Amino acid sequence: MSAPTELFAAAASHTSTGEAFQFWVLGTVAVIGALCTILMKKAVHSALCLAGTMIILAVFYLANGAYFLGVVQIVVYTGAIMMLFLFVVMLVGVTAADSLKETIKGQRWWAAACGLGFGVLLIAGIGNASLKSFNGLGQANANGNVEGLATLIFTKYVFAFEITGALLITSAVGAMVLTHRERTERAKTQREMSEERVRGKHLPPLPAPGVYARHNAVDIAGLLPDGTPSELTVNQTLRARGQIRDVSSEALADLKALEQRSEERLGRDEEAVK
Amino acid sequence: MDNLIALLIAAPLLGAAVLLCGGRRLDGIGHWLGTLLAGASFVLGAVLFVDMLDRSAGHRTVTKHLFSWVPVEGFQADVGFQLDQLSMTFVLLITGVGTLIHIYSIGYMEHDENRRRFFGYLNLFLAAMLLLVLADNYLLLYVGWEGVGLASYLLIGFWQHKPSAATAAKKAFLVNRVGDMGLSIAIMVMFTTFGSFTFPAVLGGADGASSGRNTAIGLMLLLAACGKSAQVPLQSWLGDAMEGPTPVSALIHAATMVTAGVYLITRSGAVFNAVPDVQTVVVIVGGVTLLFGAIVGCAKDDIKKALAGSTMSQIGYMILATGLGPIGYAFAIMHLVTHGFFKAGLFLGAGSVMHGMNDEVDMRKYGGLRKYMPVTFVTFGLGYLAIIGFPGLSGFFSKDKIIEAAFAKGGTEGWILGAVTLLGAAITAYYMTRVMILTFFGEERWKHAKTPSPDQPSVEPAAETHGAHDEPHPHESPKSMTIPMIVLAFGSVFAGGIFGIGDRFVKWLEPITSFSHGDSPVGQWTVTAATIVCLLVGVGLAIAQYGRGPVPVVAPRGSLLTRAARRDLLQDDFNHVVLVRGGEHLTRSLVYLDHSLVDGVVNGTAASVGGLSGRLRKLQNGFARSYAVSMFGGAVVIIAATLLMRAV
Amino acid sequence: MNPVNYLYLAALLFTIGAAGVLIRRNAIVVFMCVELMLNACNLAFVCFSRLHGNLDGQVIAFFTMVVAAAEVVVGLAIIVSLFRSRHSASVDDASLMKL
Amino acid sequence: MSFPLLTATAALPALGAIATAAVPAARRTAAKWLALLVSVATLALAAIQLVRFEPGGDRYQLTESHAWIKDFGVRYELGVDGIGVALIGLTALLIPFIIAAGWHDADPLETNSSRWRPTQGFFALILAVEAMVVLSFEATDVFLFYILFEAMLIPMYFLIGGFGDRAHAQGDEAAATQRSYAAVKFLLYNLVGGLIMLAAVIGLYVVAGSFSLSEIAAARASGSLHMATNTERLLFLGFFFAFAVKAPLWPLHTWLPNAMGEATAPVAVLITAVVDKVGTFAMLRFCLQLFPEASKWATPVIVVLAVISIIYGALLAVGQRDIKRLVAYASISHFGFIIMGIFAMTSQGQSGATLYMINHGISTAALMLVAGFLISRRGSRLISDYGGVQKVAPVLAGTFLIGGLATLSLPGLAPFVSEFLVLVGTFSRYPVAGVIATLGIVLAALYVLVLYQRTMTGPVKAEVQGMPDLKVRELLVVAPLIALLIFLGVYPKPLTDIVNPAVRQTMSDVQKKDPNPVVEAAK
Repeated sequence: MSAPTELFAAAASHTSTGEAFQFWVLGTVAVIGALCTILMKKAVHSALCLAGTMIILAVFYLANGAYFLGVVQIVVYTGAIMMLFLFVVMLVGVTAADSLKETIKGQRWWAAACGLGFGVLLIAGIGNASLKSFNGLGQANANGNVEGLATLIFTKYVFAFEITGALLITSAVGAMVLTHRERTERAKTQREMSEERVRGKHLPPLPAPGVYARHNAVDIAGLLPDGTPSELTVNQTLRARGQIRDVSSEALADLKALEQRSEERLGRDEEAVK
Repeated sequence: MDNLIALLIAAPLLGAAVLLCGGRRLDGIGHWLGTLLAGASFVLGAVLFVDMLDRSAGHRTVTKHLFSWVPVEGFQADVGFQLDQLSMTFVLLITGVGTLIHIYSIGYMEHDENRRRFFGYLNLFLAAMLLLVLADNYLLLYVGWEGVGLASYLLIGFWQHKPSAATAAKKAFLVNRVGDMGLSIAIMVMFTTFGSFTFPAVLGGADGASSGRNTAIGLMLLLAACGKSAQVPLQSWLGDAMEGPTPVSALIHAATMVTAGVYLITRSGAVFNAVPDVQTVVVIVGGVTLLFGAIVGCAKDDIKKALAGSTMSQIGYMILATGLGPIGYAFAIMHLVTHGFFKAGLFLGAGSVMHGMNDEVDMRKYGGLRKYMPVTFVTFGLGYLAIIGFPGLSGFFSKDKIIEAAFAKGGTEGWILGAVTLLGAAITAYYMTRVMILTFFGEERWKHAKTPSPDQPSVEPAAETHGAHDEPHPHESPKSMTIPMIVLAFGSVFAGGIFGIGDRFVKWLEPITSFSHGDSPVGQWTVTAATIVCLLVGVGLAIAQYGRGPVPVVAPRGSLLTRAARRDLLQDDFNHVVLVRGGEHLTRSLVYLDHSLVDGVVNGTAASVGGLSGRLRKLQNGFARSYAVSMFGGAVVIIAATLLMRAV
Repeated sequence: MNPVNYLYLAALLFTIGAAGVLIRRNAIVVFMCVELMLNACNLAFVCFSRLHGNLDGQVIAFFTMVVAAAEVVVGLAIIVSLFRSRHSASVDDASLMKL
Repeated sequence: MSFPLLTATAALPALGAIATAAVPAARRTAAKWLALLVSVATLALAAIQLVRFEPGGDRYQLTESHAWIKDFGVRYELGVDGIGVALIGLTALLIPFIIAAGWHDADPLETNSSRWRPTQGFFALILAVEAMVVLSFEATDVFLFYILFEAMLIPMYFLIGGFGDRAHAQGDEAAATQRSYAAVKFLLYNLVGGLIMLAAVIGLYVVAGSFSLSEIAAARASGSLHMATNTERLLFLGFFFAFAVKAPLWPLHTWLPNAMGEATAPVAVLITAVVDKVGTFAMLRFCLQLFPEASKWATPVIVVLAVISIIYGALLAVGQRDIKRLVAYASISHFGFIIMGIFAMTSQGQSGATLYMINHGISTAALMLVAGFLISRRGSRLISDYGGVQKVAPVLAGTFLIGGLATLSLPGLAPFVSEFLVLVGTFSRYPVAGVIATLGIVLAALYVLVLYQRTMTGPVKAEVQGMPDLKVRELLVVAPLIALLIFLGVYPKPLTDIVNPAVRQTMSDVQKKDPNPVVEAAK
């Protein structure tokens, strides 16, 4: 945190060295985090990198005298929103890695060109503006940052604030409407379910997944005696997601190779013994 | 008194309005009403005439300003009338002959179910014609000018169910419109030259205007006169106009409307006097038409078309006379009046003959009718003698004067013109004698002709059929038809004498047209003698050709000239090939071009825009990320632009 | 150091986020990139607040966070329902807007 | 504040349109009567305007002015000069006749389809067009005018595309295709024109900083607003293009025959007699007032185009086989006269052009409406399908002939006065153009008389036999128009008195004087 003298200065042109140090170190990390966000193949990794960047931003908020926002950033953004992201990622499939190969012709080049141009323009614009000195928040934060914000929010920005409330409610309702699925039939009672179970095809528990001991993963179907995989052995959710690993040919081939190798080794061993 | 002038026009106009809007309930009295109003107009004219005679020669002109018609900055058109000696002459001729023909039509159109409409049109014609001669400015004259054209159109096409009549009406109107174009251009030139188009402004200012402008005005007025008066090269409509009912031919296409061109040139005399070159053109047009009409008249077998040729030729005389300048105007008008009498009489006679002959118009199927139609024969005969210029009858006085004036032109021109007019007189005598012989003398060829000839398709109007078609029963016409004929015959006989003896007519008109005695290289009596000789030669030739032997019912092939003359000297063929055919090709190709080229260019633009948008559509590939790129790119461009603007 | 550097950082992060939106196909990641852009803006606002010496910038940043929260809720809901119907979270698969 | 008469004149038909559209489906006749009543009431308001207008008074009278879009200086500014008030009178006059003539044109074909309400829509659209046209004649704010100029395309589009000739097999697929083609063509042509005009309107705002006609004109006159020559020319062209499409001037005319051919006769009248007049009116009001220098610069070319329009339109009319298309091409020829008169830059030409707009409206209405009655009887638009109608329906033929004679500018009927004024006005400045245009009167006679001859005269065709003559309703539509044609032909002074001062103003705007007569000048 900067020294009180600086905070109260009417106009200053430099921050403390500590803040500068902090900026350069954490800023670098933030940029790397941002880059990782867009370059990681897996959504989970992206989310984690983003969360890191956000925490760093929270630190920067604090450094800039926005104490309330800094805390909110951590609590609301990193704590709530990013977790929501992670939740959805889980729902969609954690392990699914995206292909980063571009499919739309010229998209990447255009994106690069626009991004580069945009960045250059922004930076040029900022550089062009004469922002040699700054006022600092000493006076504004004199009665405490939160109180200052509260005064503004509930006086000058009260309408915007109210409208944001309406927006939040609307979005909550909207999210419910979007994800809600209308039930078209009555929920089954436990009795009906058990009866169904008894009268259905599979009275015993469903077969477990996996073939042989080394392949007991949940996403690999178990093999029937004739060597074909059984869909029943895999969880419904995975089946719906299409995340079943096909073992029929691959696994069998592996198996064959394994047996062959072990035989060879055994044979060699026998030879050696001999 | 001058309020009567407006009333003069209002009477027939009222008749036209009542008769045309009145509907069927006026059918019973329509013809009486029409005739009454025409008569009223004549009475008013006569009252005005008497009033005019009371005043001295210099103060006879009466003007009446009615109301301001089109007042626009710098352009002042009024409805106003000018009644002077020239207009007076016309008023009396128009209303007089007009009333007679109204009476005649009562009988002639008796069986036509649309008689009321016919009288409405006749009244409309009278009103328009009176407006033409009474107007005190050219624009109002133009209204009358087109008004008579309309009336003529309606009356020629009165039997509209006959395609030939409808076509003839359209043709008449169109050819007239070409002339009207001339008149309207003339008025425009007048306006730009004099800033006005009233008679005083134009005629008084003509001396001060450049000869180029006077020439333009003169030539355009001549074009107008050619259209209305059926002069070469716009004469082709008059022959076809005979499709109309005969009273119409008598009134409009012989006595009054077709002479409007003569009126126009006489009225605009000051302009023509200022440019002798244009006068020469006028003379040439008159001379050519004179011979043209006469030759055509010789070859036609249709009695009305022969008379139409004659009309053309006689108007040629008048136009020629007007082209001679002040020396000729009075004689032109005098011939116009006498011609009005005898030609109307001749047409009415022809109508009477047709009335008695089941509407047969081919003279080759007449013959020997003098026994059956004595009144018609006598009146027609008097008209005949008048037109050929038989000494003592009206045609003699007027035509002889014109021939004299032609000689008086002087020099080579004078001799040529004199020769042409004399030749015309001879031919006139020839073809009129031919008409006379074929119709009233010789054997009764109609007794053999049971069916209408093939070249006259039998689409006779139902209303005009009197009895069975197979055998005509020539008979004299009813009183309502013969009385007008008799009156006109009186006119044909005596009018010339009344006008000509003592130069009464010339003096009467002198304040308007001025008059100059020319120096004729040949003596007055020599000319008269030469005229009579020519006349006798023409009559003799005709008698020699038609009077001695039987006349074939089917026309012989004839010489080349005869065949050409039958076809109006190929003028129609020329028109057909050049104007009609060419026009058809032009419009057809334009219709095609409009569709393919003009529309095509626009459609082509549309198609190329379509192609471009088709290509642009590929940008809309549906991938949200592509759209995001374009948005982002747009943002970049906007920021760049903003920064640039700042920098600048 | 001048606090303007924060602005440079914000610009950089924003650009990275924007590029991510354009490059990635996974809707969730795209969404994260949008969040990154919003955060970059917030950083800029906070910095402006400091430069100008008043709290308005922070208020705006606060509102941005609220809006971002609302947006995330709705957006993730859309992704979930999209995933349910198409078994995919790729934005390219939802290209029904073309003819 | 005095009663806003101008707003009322436009608002009444607008409200009437809404009310008509709201009439329940079953009360079709009530909707018709309501529309007729509203249009007659509008006519009364227009008549009050004419009475309260003082010819010798201010240039714009009965003005109203309210702020509208403050940020761009757009105002709701109304005012009429002599030309505007006369054209409002024409519009208000014609609409009742159009409504009465189209009385049965939009009856639904199946009586049982109770939910479909074409009748209400038809009459509501006509009233909507009236409201917009009237307001566009009143607008003295360029932006307001532009909006109306464009907005009137929408109801017109539906009128053309939605309602064809009943007799022409409404259910026919091919006819429907033709109709929608015509409607789209109409819309596209005019939209392109409007688009270019929009660019010019914006450009004008950038240059002048105001949309108010009177402000800009005053600034130009006082010299405080100077436009670079090229700027003025470009802006002029932008405005002129839009008006030339609407007017329509050769070679931008091709939408008119399609639109008039496919629309019902009353709608065709609405197009050519009312809506197209906005184009020529706007040339007088906006092109000449806002860009006098550029107008003078463009005059020779425009006069040449106008002469081409005259001759070309007439020649194509001669070649048509379809009655309505023939009238459309005749209208193109007449619009050539109007434009020529406007740009001849003489008092006679401009007075004539203004009178021509009114007279052409009445005469085309008379001819086209009678043609519509004829077509509805036989169910064909082809000239060759008729013949001998005069024999069976003499009144119809008579009114048709009078309409035709008015079209060919017969003296004694109203169009003659205006046509002659235009010709004289043009001739005094451009003699060659004047003479060539005079050829147009011969061609006009040709196409009118050929049309009359082929349809009305000759032997009665079998299909025409038993064709009923005009009914009372139809006669009531045509007779007043004919009476008006005759009255204005004989006594046009009331009109010229109103128009002359406005023309004088326009002439002083463009700083042109009439050429002096040669002889007087010599003296």
